[in-house]
Amino acid sequence: MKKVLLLFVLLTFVLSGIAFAGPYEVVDVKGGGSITGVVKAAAKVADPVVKIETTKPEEHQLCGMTAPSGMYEISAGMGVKNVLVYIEEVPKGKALPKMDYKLTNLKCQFTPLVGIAYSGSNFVVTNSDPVFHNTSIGLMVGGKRSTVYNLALPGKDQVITKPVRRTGLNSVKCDAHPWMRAWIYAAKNPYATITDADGKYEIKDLLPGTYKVTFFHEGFGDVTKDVTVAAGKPATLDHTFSKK
Amino acid sequence: MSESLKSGIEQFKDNIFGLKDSLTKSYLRAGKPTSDMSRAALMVNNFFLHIQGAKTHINTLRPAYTLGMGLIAFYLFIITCVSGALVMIFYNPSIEHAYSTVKDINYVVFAGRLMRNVHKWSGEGMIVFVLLHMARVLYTNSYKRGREFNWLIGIVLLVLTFVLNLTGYMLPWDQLSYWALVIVSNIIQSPKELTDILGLTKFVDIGGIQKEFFLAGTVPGAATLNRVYFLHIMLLPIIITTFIGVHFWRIRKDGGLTVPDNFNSSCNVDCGNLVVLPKKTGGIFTTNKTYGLMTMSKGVTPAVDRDVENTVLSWPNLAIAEAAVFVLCLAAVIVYSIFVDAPLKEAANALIPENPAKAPWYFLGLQEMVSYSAFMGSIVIPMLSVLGLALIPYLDRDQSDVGIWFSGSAGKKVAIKTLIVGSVCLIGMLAFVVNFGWFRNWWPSIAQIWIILINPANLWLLFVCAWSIWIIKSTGSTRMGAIALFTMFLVSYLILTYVGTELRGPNWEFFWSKAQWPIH
Amino acid sequence: MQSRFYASLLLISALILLAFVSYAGLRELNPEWKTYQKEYKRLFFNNAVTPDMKKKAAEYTVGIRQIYIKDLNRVDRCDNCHVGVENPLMAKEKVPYRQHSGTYLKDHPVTKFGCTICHLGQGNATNKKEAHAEGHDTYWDYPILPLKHIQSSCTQCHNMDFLSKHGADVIIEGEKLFNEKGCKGCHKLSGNGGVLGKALDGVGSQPIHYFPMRYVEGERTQPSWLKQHFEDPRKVVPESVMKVKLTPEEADKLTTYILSIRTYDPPKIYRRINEEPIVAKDGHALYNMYCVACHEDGKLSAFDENLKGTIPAIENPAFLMNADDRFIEMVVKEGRKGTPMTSWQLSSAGLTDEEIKKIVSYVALQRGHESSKPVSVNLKTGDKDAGKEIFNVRCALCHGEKGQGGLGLNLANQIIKKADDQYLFKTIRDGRATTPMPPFGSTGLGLTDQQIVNVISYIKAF
Amino acid sequence: MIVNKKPSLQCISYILIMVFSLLIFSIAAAEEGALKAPQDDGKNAVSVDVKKDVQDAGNNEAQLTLGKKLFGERCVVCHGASGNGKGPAGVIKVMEKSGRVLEIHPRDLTSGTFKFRTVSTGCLPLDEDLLRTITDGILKSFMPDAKVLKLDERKALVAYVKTFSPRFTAEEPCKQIAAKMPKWVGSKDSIVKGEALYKKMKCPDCHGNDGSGNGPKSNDIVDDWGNKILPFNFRTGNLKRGSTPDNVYLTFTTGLDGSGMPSYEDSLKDEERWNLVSFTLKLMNKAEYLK
Repeated sequence: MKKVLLLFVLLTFVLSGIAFAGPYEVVDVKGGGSITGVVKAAAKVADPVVKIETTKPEEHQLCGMTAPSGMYEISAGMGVKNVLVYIEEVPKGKALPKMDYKLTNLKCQFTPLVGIAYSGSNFVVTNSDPVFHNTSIGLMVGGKRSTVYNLALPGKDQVITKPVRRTGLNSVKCDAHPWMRAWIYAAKNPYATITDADGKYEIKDLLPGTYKVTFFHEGFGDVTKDVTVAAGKPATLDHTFSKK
Repeated sequence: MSESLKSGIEQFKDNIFGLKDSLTKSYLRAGKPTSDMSRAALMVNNFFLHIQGAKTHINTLRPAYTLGMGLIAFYLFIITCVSGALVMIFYNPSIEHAYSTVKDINYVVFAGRLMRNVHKWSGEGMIVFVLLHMARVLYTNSYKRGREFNWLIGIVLLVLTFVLNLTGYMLPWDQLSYWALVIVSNIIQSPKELTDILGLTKFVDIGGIQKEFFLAGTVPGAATLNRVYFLHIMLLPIIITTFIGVHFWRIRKDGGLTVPDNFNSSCNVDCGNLVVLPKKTGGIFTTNKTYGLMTMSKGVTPAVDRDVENTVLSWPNLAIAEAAVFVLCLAAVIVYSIFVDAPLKEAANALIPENPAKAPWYFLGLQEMVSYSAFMGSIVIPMLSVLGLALIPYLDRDQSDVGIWFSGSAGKKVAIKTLIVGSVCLIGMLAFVVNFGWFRNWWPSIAQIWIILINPANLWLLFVCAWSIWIIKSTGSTRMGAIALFTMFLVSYLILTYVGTELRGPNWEFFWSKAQWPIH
Repeated sequence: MQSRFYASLLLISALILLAFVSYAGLRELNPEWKTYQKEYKRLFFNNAVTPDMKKKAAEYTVGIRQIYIKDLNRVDRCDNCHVGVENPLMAKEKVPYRQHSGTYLKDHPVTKFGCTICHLGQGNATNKKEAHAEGHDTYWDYPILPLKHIQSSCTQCHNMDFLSKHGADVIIEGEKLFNEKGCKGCHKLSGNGGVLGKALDGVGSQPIHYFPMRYVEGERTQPSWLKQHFEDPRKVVPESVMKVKLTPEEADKLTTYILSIRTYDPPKIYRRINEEPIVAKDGHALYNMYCVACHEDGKLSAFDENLKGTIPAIENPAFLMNADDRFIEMVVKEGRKGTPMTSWQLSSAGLTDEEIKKIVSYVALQRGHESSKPVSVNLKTGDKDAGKEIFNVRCALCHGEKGQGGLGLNLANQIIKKADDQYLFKTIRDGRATTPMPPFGSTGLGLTDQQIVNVISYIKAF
Repeated sequence: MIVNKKPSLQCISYILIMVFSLLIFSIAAAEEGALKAPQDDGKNAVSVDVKKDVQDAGNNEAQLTLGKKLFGERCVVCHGASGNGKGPAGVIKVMEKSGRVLEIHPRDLTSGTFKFRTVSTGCLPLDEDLLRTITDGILKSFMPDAKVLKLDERKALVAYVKTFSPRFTAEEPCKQIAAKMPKWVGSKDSIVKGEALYKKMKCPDCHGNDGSGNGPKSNDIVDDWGNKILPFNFRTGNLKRGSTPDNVYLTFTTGLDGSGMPSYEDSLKDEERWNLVSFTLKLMNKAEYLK
């Protein structure tokens, strides 16, 4: 009997450690440190082409036969664009921005492909296509997907607003168009960003301390690194992805 | 000399030119109908016309009175006979060829399809008009004062009309014929239901014997077709013709069509366009026939039989009326036949039952009752109905108000009341049976005898009887009872036939329309 | 002077009568076929080149004609409209003036064969609608056969051997499909085959009303019924449990073959059927003929929604490892009562013992070399009541409380009673790999050997 | 004794007429009754008290032990000991009537994603939702009903099932969506409107024009676990959660989380969803709900 309880408590603890760790406390951050860096790729990877496989001719008309996936956008200096860089657990820090996350279904693609939504704000999902889309946002927990919202957007210019409730890395898909994909990091703290076209990123206003920074790229995968931030100073943390 | 010259070639020439007159004269024994005398003689001397009087009562000529129903029924019979003879020339009554010869009549015989349609529709029209004729006779109270027996003959003619139609239905040997034959033979067999219960079947199987007699075997086959053919073209026509003759003869002998006792000729006003009033030219008598010497004296004389004043010469009054009805009838049948084909389905196939297998439409009221109990629905209730109808003149001996529609307003009220009560109760009962079923659905193992004794058809019959008796009791008039009984009969026949024809589908289940039938 | 009412009634009726009788007469004088014959005569004359031909064309008379074939008891009046079938000059005209295609009429002269023996339709009729008998209001049992199925008529007089040499490819492929898709697994034909479906003898010469046409789309004819039935059995017969997977082309071919299964025999002088040598079929062919419709390749264990039960994967190595040939043969011979598996022995489905042996050895080909270790099972120690308790909690969910089956197989069965104890024990203990049957033994869900024995003694008592 | 005054036949016949009209009326009434009966059925499985009970029960140790025992006996076969849906029975394959093979993966209880809920998309199912599923089973999926178990035992199972996903402790329960069926659902007018919506909402993309689940997208759909799934075939008439109008409505409103069926709570008004219910009831040929 005790074993059961123990198991239960343990399970709760471990699993919640992954996705539902302690609350975030908002404090006034003055003279905090920052983390900057460049995410690079070890080698050039060709951007795969998405085949638009549909039996409905009107969808081909709208979206074409193929589309660039935009998965591997690697600059001349090997910088990787669209890498999510975030610190999962920050006990204290500045206030979260009030900024709705706008996700648009456009020409059978999600725009933007990668982005950050903040807890306490909303997802604003729009369908700009005259075809049916359903936007299914699913939280990735331990490699498994768990639906957060599965929203139907059957008509053009339909907009649905939903609060960001569960935090973590979300995969977005559309059941009607299996090639459609997007990634959203639903953050419970403001310390998350995306790399720019040269692979550079910066996370500002961190209280001094040691943080676990996660780099996530849909093609290369994810990696978590430790970094220590001192007050008022930028810490550097680079990462080079190599294709497995 | 000159006479002898003339009696040669010239006489022959005269004879040739005089052929028209001499033929007319020899044909019309009394010469051309130029005077009242010769007009009367024309009627009396003609074989076909002599069954009618030289003079006809004005009432007989009022279309609103007879509606020409009996006459139409008779004409339809004539048309059926003539078209039947034409169709018969090409028809071959064997199961190998019956169907294909009917197809040939349709496809390659000149006007064959039309003839077959005329035959079919005039035959079925007979049923309608015989029933309507019967209704007219009943509602105008015309089965009295010596006409009682003619009513019985009429009932026989009704039954013969049904049987004649039924036998004709079998002849094309298509699916309709075959499965109607099966149904009818099962109906005929239905006394078995009772003998089974009484345990008598092994001793005397009345139903089985009847069925074998009808089918000339145990299943419909070549012998059945021969038998039915013989009935249809020989036996039944001869019998029906005989009875029609007797029927007409009795009309004449029983004093012609009924006339209201207080018939008041207002012909100058409202039937001037119906008859040709005799022109009085000369003579010592006035147009009003009187008897005795009073006519010689001045002043008003009593009219002895006022009816005599109300008669007109049959020629041309009656003759033209009859001719008009005949041509109208023929035209109607032909027009109908041009546009509506007589049904002909697939060749008979004993392995593919029609579902629902239905008897001809005029028996579907019976089939509806058969679906409750075969024995009651097919034997007892039809017998009792025919018996009840036949006995009407003998149970209603009230001799007043003859020749008046519904015997006046009281009868009209009874008829309408019966119509409403009858329709509502019958439809209600059918709705009950359709929705809730009957004993067999409630107690699946119940003995069949209970269903034979207590089933919707029996209850309905009891209700009809009770209603008629109650009418007799409440109005104090047997005539009203007769009206109630007959109205109930008509209502039942109509509603049951409608339900059986339109609302019953496969397995005799209830459907609002054919579109809802589960298969085909 | 006459009475006005009746006189005018007489006059009007007489006029109506006259008008309609003339109308009817005119209609009778100008039937549909006359226009075709007149047009034919014109075309014939135009196409004729030699004066001889011209003369012939000019001599052609318009009039009703028919082909009467005494031996076949048929009257065909098709040539009233299809006037040019035997005239080579009409080869390029439109139907119905066109000459008959191919050289068929050389071997099958119209005067001896007529038309409807091959083409079906109503030979008696003299108008297109009723002659072609399409549409249910024409009331003819055999509507005209669509040309894509025309080969189905050849088998009346020719055998398959002859037809395969003379290019009747459609029907040959249809027969092949019939044998390979396992049709006989459910349908009997000439005495052997399963009993789940209707017997197919004479199905090709059944009248329209033999087939329930309510849900058939388009023309309600036998070929449409068959084809739509092959494409989606449930659409045509909602309660059907038939399993079939055919492409539309295959469905057409199979329809042609099924239509050729007729009972109508033309007289002997017409028939060119020689006895075909009976080729003994091997196990694989027999499996395709009788088993494949349900068991498919024998690898998939799936609950079948049509048959309302799981079709066991008989080629599953996990099954073959435990089941010996004797057991499989017994199941094939006796069938499994209460399931769609029928008894296949001679007395019911008509297979000889030899054929059954062949099928069993074909099935057994998939058996691996290793066989499971024997275990000793003593049923006498089994406690039925204890078994029942376990069964109701652990097994009844799939096998049904009375063993009637569901996701799991039916256990209330003679076969289970007769089955080897070891076979049952191993099945319960080790489960059946690749099927939902889990291992219940100590390595799996934790039943002890004794508990398994208890369960076996319970299920043997169903 | 009434000897002199017999009841008149007129009276009897009037009574007869009245009896018949009453009968006809009662037929109509009986049909009305048949319409309402199933709705009551759906509710009585979980009464309001039970709901409260289940929530109050909390993490009672005895209850969890009982739940584990029952889970071990009845559920482990499919859902696995760790609740990840990978039990020894594995994937259940079903050959549909159309010949398509449908793979049924037992639910992975660890992700906290459940299809049959009475709460909005993304929300955790309420205890009564889980209890209903356990009690009634899921049609066509081989998830059996557990009516043989006592209510306490079933509640214990609910409590135990909830331990597999941390979400149940981490998240607040959402507000329950009540299905209040308007009277006009099933009327001809509503069906016509529903049919237009069915087209407008692009339902045929997956479910096909005739509702037989063979729309152009029907082969591309995967669930949260990456398993291929098939859209519902309305023609079979059997919705997995039970084909009452309320359940159809809830499916439209809540979506089936984890599967491809999205929530229409935000894209359609309440009234429109009920119109769509009317039309789908017709597709499912549920004559008893149609007017």
